[in-house]
Amino acid sequence: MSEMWINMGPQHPMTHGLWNLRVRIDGETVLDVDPEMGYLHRGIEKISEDRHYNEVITLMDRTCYVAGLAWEHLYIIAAEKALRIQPPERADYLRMMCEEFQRIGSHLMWYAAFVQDIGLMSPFLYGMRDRDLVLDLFQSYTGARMTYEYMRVGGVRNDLPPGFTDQARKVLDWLVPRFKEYDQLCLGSDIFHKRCDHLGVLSASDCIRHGVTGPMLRSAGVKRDLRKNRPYSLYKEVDFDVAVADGADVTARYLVRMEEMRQSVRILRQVVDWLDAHPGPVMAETVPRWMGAPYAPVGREGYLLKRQYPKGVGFSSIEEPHGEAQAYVVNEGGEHPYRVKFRSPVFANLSAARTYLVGYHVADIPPIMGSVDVCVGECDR
Amino acid sequence: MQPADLERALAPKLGAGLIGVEPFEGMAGRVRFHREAALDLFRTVREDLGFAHLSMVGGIDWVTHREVFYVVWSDDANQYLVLSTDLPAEDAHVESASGVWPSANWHERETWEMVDVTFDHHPDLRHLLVPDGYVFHPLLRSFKLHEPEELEVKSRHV
Amino acid sequence: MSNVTLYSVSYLLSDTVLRAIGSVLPRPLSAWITNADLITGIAVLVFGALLLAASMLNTIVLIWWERKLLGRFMDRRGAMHVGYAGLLQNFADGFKLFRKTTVQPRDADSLGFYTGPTAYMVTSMILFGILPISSGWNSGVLPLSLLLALAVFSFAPLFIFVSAWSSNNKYSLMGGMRSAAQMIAYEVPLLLAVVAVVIVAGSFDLTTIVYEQQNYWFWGPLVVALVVFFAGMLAEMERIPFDLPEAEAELVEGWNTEYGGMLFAFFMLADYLRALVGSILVVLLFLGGWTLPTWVPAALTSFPLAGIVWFMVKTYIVFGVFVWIRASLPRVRTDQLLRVGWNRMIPLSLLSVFLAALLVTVKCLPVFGCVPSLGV
Amino acid sequence: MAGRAAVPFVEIEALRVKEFIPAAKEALTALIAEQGQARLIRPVFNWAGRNSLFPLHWGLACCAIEFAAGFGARWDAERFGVVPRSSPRQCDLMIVNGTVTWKVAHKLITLYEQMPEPKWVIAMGNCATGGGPFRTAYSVVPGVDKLVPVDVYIAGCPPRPEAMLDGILRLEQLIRERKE
Repeated sequence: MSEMWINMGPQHPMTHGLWNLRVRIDGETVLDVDPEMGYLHRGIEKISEDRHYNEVITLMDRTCYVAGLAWEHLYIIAAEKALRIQPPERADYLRMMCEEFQRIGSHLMWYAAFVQDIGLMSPFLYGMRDRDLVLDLFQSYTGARMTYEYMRVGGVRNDLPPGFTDQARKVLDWLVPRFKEYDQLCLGSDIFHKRCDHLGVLSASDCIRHGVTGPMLRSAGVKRDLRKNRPYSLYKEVDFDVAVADGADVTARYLVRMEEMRQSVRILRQVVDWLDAHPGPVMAETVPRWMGAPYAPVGREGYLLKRQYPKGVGFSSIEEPHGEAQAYVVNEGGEHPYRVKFRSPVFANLSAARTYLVGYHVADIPPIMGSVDVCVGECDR
Repeated sequence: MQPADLERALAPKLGAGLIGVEPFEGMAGRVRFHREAALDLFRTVREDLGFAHLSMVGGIDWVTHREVFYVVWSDDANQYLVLSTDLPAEDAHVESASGVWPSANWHERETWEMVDVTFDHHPDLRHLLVPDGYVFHPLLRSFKLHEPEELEVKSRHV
Repeated sequence: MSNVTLYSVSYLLSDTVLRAIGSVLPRPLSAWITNADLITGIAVLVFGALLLAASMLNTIVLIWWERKLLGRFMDRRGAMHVGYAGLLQNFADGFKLFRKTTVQPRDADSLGFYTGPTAYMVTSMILFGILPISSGWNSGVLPLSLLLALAVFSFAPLFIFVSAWSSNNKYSLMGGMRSAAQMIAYEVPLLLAVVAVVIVAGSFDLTTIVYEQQNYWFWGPLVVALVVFFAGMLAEMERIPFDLPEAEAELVEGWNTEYGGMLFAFFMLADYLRALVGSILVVLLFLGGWTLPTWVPAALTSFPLAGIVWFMVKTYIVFGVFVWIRASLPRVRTDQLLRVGWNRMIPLSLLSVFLAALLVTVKCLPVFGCVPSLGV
Repeated sequence: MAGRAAVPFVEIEALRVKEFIPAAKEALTALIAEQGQARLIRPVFNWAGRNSLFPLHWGLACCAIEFAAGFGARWDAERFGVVPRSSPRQCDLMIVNGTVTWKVAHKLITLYEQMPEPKWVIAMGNCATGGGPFRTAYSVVPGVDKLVPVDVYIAGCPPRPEAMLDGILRLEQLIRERKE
């Protein structure tokens, strides 16, 4: 067979979203790839300029639909820096809990999608089943399964319902043995190792050259986790390890994500214990009522207090489940942010696609792209 | 690393190209420079100061002028740094950073199509997020979103 | 029971009906219609129709069985709202596909596009006429029925490739190429494993092979051959872990990407027909066909149609193992698959042939008959 | 009745071989239409069509995750015979599960046209129904019904999997009522 271009996408089982991977192949060997993005470009940065600070949170959930709370957290940190507001401690712990549960949820979703890419059918169902338990927890205090709108500038919307922490512990106790089962299903199989070892190798120097972060960078042996390196929120209060592997291949990424879920469970146990012991306010005192109101007031009168805030630029970066996300919020004193710019980890990870795809087989593309964990929503924004 | 340290390290290499280094919350500082010194600055920041990782490139339309900012981090110093330059709105172009940091490639494509800033010597300046042939630059302040009510009225007439 | 066969039933049917018609017709016509040749011909047609109906019904039940079993493996329930426990689900699918428009892509080769699936379906159905299901349900003594079955079985890559090529889709083409390569690679160990069985049984006739297993089932002495045959069948049936031609993750739906409507239904049916045939062959060659060990109480083996019932039970259990594998293993890559095929499977199958020859030469086969756990 | 049914058979002889198949098809269809379609065949096919809806397996945006969850262990849409297929040729149902942008609009139309008749479309979620929170955005199609005909709209942002199943069941009801 001579060389030819094939389009893997936008409707293709490999993509797990809406993007197009153009692949030049010779027989079954990949010669060149060209990711074509933008099929889900919804102009979130532009719409944010037209929205009030708290209204942007609505968009954040939809930016990355598998890690909505992490993106809320990202935006909130930047917005609070831009507006010079300090949230209460309990709110910070609640946000941390949200982010860690979201990390587990996102990684379970990744697991479900990834195993399908290598042809394992039933673990998809297992992953979705266990993810639903995490979503149930979210639902019990935010009211939604996926789009939460839980965090607010200056705190969080509401406190936990009674009995939540016990339920959370129950879910954590259920999850830990499940991780072992997942490992047995994947790592216990020789075929898995045959498929995934030494596949999609992206060395540490290549990662840094191409701006690749998150589990992909850590799978190459670089111990960089913003929660540890530059602790935001209250991550310096909790005790956990950074998951690292040194294969830089698909298996290593699998191991890193699995270990991250275990570490998240470890963090969550500490956070939940803290939340039990320390009741308190979840919204900063200095924030005017409209900022923390569960529903935006009707009409624009409520927004008049904006003038109290000085101009400023807020920058935040957090360790999102997919990697290192950054937000750059410019506050020009108006009721809307002047400019919001997000850095999506998936965007950078995908831009390096040529480096880790060329030279492998067509059949290797799904596992490699699965191990990258593509979330098109946050990539295209 | 403090803004003063940065200024001391950068000033001899860049000379007049460096406007100054401002403090920035949560970062090593914010380096403001003239676009003529862009490539020198990138090289110095990457090779001499060790900021090997470019996180993002973004553009802001300040109506009178446009700003392009680069966020870079260094693993050794465990620090972020913002590089920013102001470009005149009618002639917004700056040297591409993708020769120094390959990761700038897509970010610059996005900035080009969103804020209409041309990056000279960019290897592959195509549309990334909006369809090919799209003539608008959505993140300019002059580009207005339509109001929902407006659209409602329109569709009712259609 | 043993003298009532499927053919005798259909002969009786055709004989009765034709004679009844002949008795009311005027003289010259009645003589012509009760002619022995015509009765035989009609009997053969009835026989074929019965086989066809049985195979179709079996296939559809097999799909249901797979869906339910797969659902249970995946912690869910599978089809359950259409008919009792979802039994009518596949009929609904079939009727729906029958009604759908068949879209022929603009640049497709019309001859291959329609011939491919039809021929694939037909060759898969021929197999059913060859395989004996019980002492009564067979097409008589065919001295080389095993060889015929395997020969027909190996037509498939040709038709798959024809339909993949003619649908003018890159994914189909890649799927077709993979399919051809894979089936040809696994044909060889499959045949060698069968040779081991033939050496032990001393016959190419499937019925004889089953009767040779009266004392001991062949999976005991020929366990290596069974493993090779099973793996080869997995590859021939294109099921996980060897379902590369239809690998959903990279080749959208594999070689049937461009097929919809009835032609797609043909592919689905033929795939499951082949899966059924594969399971039947495993039962026939290694698990004693319709016979049961002698320690089984006579009440369980003497009721009417006991042979067919037990044969089907065995077949469905074997197919259940295929489904189990599908639910728990990842897919391998083409080059790995071919390497395993040529480098591992062929030596193993040669070994099994050697072992079979050794067993026959040193005359230690009856030993297996004395060990209760190995059959009888 | 008999007069209309008997039309094609004589003429078939005269037709060229090339035209035989469509003519025969027409004849058969005419025959079926006359004889038993209304009473026997139509209800059977209607029953079959509504009980085996194969949706197109694709994910546009947020709702795609809930779409996938609907096929997970807790909701298990396969109970109703809903099995996602990756190839549009084998689908009857397109569930538009997310925001449709102008960039993907023509691909969506292509996919819709690749699906064989009869086919249905479900607009899942607010984005597909009317643009949702991105209605004002420059790149978003305000409602997929601007591109393809939609049979059932599901509200929610995103709709829960139950809502998706309810939408599918409502589509089944719709097919039953239309008696197509």
